[in-house]
Amino acid sequence: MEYNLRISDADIRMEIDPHRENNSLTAVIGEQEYRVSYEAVSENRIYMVVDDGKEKIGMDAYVAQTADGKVIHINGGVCMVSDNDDSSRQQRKKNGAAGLPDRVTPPMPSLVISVLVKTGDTVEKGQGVVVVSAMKMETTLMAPYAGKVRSVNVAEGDKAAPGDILVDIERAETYKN
Amino acid sequence: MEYNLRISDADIRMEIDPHRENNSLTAVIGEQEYRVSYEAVSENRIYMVVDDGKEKIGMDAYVAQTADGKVIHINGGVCMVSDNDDSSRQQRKKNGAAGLPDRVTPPMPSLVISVLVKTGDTVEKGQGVVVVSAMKMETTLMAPYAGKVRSVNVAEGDKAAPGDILVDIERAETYKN
Amino acid sequence: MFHKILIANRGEIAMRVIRTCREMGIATVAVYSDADKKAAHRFCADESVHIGSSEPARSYLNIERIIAAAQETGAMAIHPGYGFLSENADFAAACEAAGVIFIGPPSKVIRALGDKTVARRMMVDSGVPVTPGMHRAETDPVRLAEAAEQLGYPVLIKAAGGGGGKGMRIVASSDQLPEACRSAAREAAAAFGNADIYIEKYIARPRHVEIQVLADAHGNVIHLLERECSIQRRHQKIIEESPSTALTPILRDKMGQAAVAAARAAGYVNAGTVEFLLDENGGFYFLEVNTRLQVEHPVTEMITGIDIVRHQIEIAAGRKLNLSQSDIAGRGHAIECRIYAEDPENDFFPSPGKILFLQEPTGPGIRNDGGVYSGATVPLEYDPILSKLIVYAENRELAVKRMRDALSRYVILGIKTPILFLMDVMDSETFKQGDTHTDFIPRHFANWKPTPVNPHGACLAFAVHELTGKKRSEAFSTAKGQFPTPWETLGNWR
Amino acid sequence: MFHKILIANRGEIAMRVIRTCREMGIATVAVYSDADKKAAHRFCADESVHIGSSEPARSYLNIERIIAAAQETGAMAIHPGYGFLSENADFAAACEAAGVIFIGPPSKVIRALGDKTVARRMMVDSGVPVTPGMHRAETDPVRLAEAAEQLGYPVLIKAAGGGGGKGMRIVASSDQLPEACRSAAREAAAAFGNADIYIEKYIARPRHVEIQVLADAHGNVIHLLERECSIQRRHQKIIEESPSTALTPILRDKMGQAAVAAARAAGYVNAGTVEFLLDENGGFYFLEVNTRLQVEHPVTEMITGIDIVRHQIEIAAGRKLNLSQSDIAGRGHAIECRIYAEDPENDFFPSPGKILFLQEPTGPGIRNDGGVYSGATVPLEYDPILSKLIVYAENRELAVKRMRDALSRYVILGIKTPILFLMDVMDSETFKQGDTHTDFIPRHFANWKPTPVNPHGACLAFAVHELTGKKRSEAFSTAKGQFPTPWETLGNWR
Repeated sequence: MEYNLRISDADIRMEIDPHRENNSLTAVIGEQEYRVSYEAVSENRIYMVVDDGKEKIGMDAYVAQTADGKVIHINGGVCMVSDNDDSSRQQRKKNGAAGLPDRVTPPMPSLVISVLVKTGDTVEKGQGVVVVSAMKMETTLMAPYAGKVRSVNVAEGDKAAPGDILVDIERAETYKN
Repeated sequence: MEYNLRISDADIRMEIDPHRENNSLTAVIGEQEYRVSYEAVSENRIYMVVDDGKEKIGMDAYVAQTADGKVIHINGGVCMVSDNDDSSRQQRKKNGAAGLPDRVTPPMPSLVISVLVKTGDTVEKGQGVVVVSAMKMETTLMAPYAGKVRSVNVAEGDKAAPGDILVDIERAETYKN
Repeated sequence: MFHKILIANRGEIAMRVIRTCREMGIATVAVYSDADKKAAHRFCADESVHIGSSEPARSYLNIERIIAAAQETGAMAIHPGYGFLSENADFAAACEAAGVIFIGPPSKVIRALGDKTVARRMMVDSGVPVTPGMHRAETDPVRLAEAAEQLGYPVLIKAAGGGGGKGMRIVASSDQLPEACRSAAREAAAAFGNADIYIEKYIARPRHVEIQVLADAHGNVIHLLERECSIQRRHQKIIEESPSTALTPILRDKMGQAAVAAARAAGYVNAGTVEFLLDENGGFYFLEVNTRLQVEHPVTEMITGIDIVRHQIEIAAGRKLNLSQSDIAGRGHAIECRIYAEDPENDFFPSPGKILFLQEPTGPGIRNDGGVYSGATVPLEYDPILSKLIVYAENRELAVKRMRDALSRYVILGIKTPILFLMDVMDSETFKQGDTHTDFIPRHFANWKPTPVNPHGACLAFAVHELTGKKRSEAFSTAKGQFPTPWETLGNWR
Repeated sequence: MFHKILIANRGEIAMRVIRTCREMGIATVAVYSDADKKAAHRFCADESVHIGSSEPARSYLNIERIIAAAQETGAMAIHPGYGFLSENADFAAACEAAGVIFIGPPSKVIRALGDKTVARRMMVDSGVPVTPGMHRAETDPVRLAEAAEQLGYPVLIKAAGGGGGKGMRIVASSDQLPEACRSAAREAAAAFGNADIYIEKYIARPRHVEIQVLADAHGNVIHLLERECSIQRRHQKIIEESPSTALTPILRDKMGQAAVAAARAAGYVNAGTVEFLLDENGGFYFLEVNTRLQVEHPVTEMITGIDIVRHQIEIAAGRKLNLSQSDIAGRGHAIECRIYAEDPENDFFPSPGKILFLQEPTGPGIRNDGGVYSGATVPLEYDPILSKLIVYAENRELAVKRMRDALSRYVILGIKTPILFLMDVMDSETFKQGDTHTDFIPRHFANWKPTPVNPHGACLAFAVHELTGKKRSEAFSTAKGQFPTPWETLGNWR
């Protein structure tokens, strides 16, 4: 069977042939072939012996399933591995991609401490527009690009969640047109 | 709802009235009434605040389900609590009660090291009849009562499991009749 | 001795204090907010009292409610931990008024030392060197600007009401000053209920070295050597150790004596910490006295073998210190790493959420003061510390290696933590050489990114987890949708 | 230094050794039998090699297979742990012959000291006091009976081939001697591959006090103070501590010097332990030398701050000891409790099985050297040790309290353990007073039964677990059978 996985920013194609009867599988990733024998130690832990043809390495891996994929801790390192073929995840990712990068939104649920701009203001890229506080730490959210403030959607003391657009900015390029 | 529970050698009747909507229940055990609020912390852990009308005590309890009931670790102590109304458990208990107490059987899977008696021997209560070894420790199994050896069912080097009757002894009282 | 103590805190420090109380045979009362109904500290106390909603002001900072909880449960004393009300003189005074023992210094000592400008004047008077700067808090922007000009930029804005990096701002030039002052004052007000700020000369590349002191009510004051706490992010310590690589025996002695003198000058009672900045020439400057148990106290416990919390409780109960300065000797080397729910790739921004899986390292020389469990949720409302990992070894080199290995065995899935970052610090030559200054992270680890793990290993683990996890295999069949046959036979068909 | 070490053991001690190797940057190879496919020690090594079926003789005692595994994986050295092949001179000799470093003394030293009768003669020659008894092993029942008569009953049968209580029998009268000799010889043969036994005078109410020594290959020998190991069940230690309550500084010094003299007399190299019996008048008698790492070594590590395994590896690599006797000082007090899968209500009989849930205590002064996990199965075939819980505190009184509390927080569900028994020992006046002799358990804790827990609390926990556990509620509905409606509504109907 085939997997199309994503780790950090890399897409990885993996072909596997499982032999459940003796807790092993063979896998091909890129040009490399692996023979893997494994033990499911507990719900969140698997132990693998990975043979790449040159040596056999023991890998003690801890895995937790999340909505975005599996978080994997392996020999001291941690990464997120997601399945590009998982359609529900792709949908979420698409929605996210459409909304997030060019809006002013907090990275976590926050309290608005002060709003530094008002509708109609011209802002530079990187200029602070809203100060939010979360877990007793203040952070200034900045303008992702130069432009003109189309609307301010929050006031001091409001609660804001990730994805909420606190300040809507019209890109300078668009504005100049 | 009503429970008929068994802890150690005591039978305990408990009436409970659950209020799931706010994680609480009231319980009556004997003459004592309790108000309990609780949190299910994880699959094996619950936290209860138990109010007996005089004081409110926090109880941090760890619970695991076994075939015989629940093993419960509570504030440093451990006990087995079983449900007398659980018919499958009762059946097991009955079978056990019929066979175990007056037979020579090892407490755990063992290897027979030597057999100290033969068919027809007269034995005293407490006399060693079979030596078994388990986990590198030797133990001598003793005659549960005085009597005459009806049959020896194992030989040196055999493996034996709990419940296996290694030596069948006819009770002295019966014999004398 | 007290029969029962209320711990006016949460998380790892509440659990730390409860452990010593249990060993002393003292019953414990935990307090908790709505957000902490399922917090670990609640479960390990003998009793727990709900004290309000999740906002700190309505629960852990609610003085009346906490004192009432002590009185309702018959607790004779309150241990405040660190943070929250631990350095709040009004709270200590309220305890005194209510006849509940506050496990810490007298309220008037907290008040005097808590106002950093008063403390600075007190130290000047007793001959302890302080950094150049304002000796009074100020709100007038004009006067603040004048003071900054006079000291010369860069300057440091500090909160008069408390430490921990809250309300602190480095200001490089005059145009940044007004917004920095406003923001610092707001943060100080939120953290300490006191918006007062003042300005000090900013000392470049200092080390942050502090001395632990213990003082009883009978006039005995000793120090328990130093802690090196230079490595900080968002002005908050993240790695602490003892001994400091920067101290000679002579300097250690001088700083220890200065700390004892400072404690005596303040009429100090209970455990406290005198913080100093140490410049590159061995000059040291009084920074502040932390009138409470410090987050990093385990480092001192590991090298001296002393349980500081036990001594705090005994001192509060009026007992004489059963230690004298000559009983105190450090042995070996200890390092602490703070494990927060935070994202080291994103300026250590807090990363609360649910801990899907937790496995803490154990073994020789390893101590983990934890406050969470597998399945626990790290709430948004509080300082997101999860635990402190502390190691002890025969010397610094071995302690660094031990910490590196313990970190690699610390598994926390579901939220971000600085564990990989801390591993890289332990691996770095600068840290190994003990070259630790307060600019350590921006200087050596700016824009740090984790080294990618073996991606093929991770892919294989993904595959095995799919194969062996029942829930996952179901999810997988649904997602693929084209094979309604049992998963078990799927592998052979492709 | 070695690049890779194979650990010829399992369970907690394999994990203990692996941890130090990891810190030293040495790669590790675990070995495992069929029964140990899912054993914890396998997972924490860099590599693991399957060495045979579950019976020890076909795996952990299979010398050829283990040496082959080292050679196949390129391991330069083998650490034997304790038990299994750790005191097997043939194994050490086979390692020497194969060019693999055995981390322990030379085979000829093991052979000399391993034959307890040879060791006794060696000590007599070098002036170390020994207990009266046979100086040669014997198989002839008549001669054994004669020796016993001559010494006077009670006598002690001991295995010449090894310790740990295996093959040991106290014999009260001559009629019990023949069967006791046969059974001891069989047990000795199974445990050590050597059926030789001998007889000593049985010393009543002794204490068991041992001295840890370290010796390098360059003639340097030091001792790391004593361990008090008197509390035993089935002739095996269960609680160990340091310092011993029975030693004065002068006696400590005398015994330490005797241990160093014994090690020198034997040409000892690496870590070893000289065991003594101490009678009530301060007289001490050589018992044996354990030519390996002891189960209870952490007690010494806690009070001296030294990593004994690291020194073992460095000594095996030919390095000089970087410690001298004057560097060694004990501080505070340490206690170890061995946590076995065993039933304290049934003569501590092994109780293997599946660990349904495990939670180990953590916190200040607590070390847990564990070898299992939640869900692990404790196999029938091996010594059922699960872990060792070790505490450190400023003094003995505080260490006892710390151990008591740590035990109460140690949760192991599914198999029997001595935890409740150990808690009762910590609570007992006799233990608190340090009145610890080898008859401690039969004298003070015969027919011990656990104090029943609060039964109402347990019933309430049962009810809450039923209410909140999905699986249990299903099982419950099935068992009752009369209400096919969803469990959620059941409560209101009764």
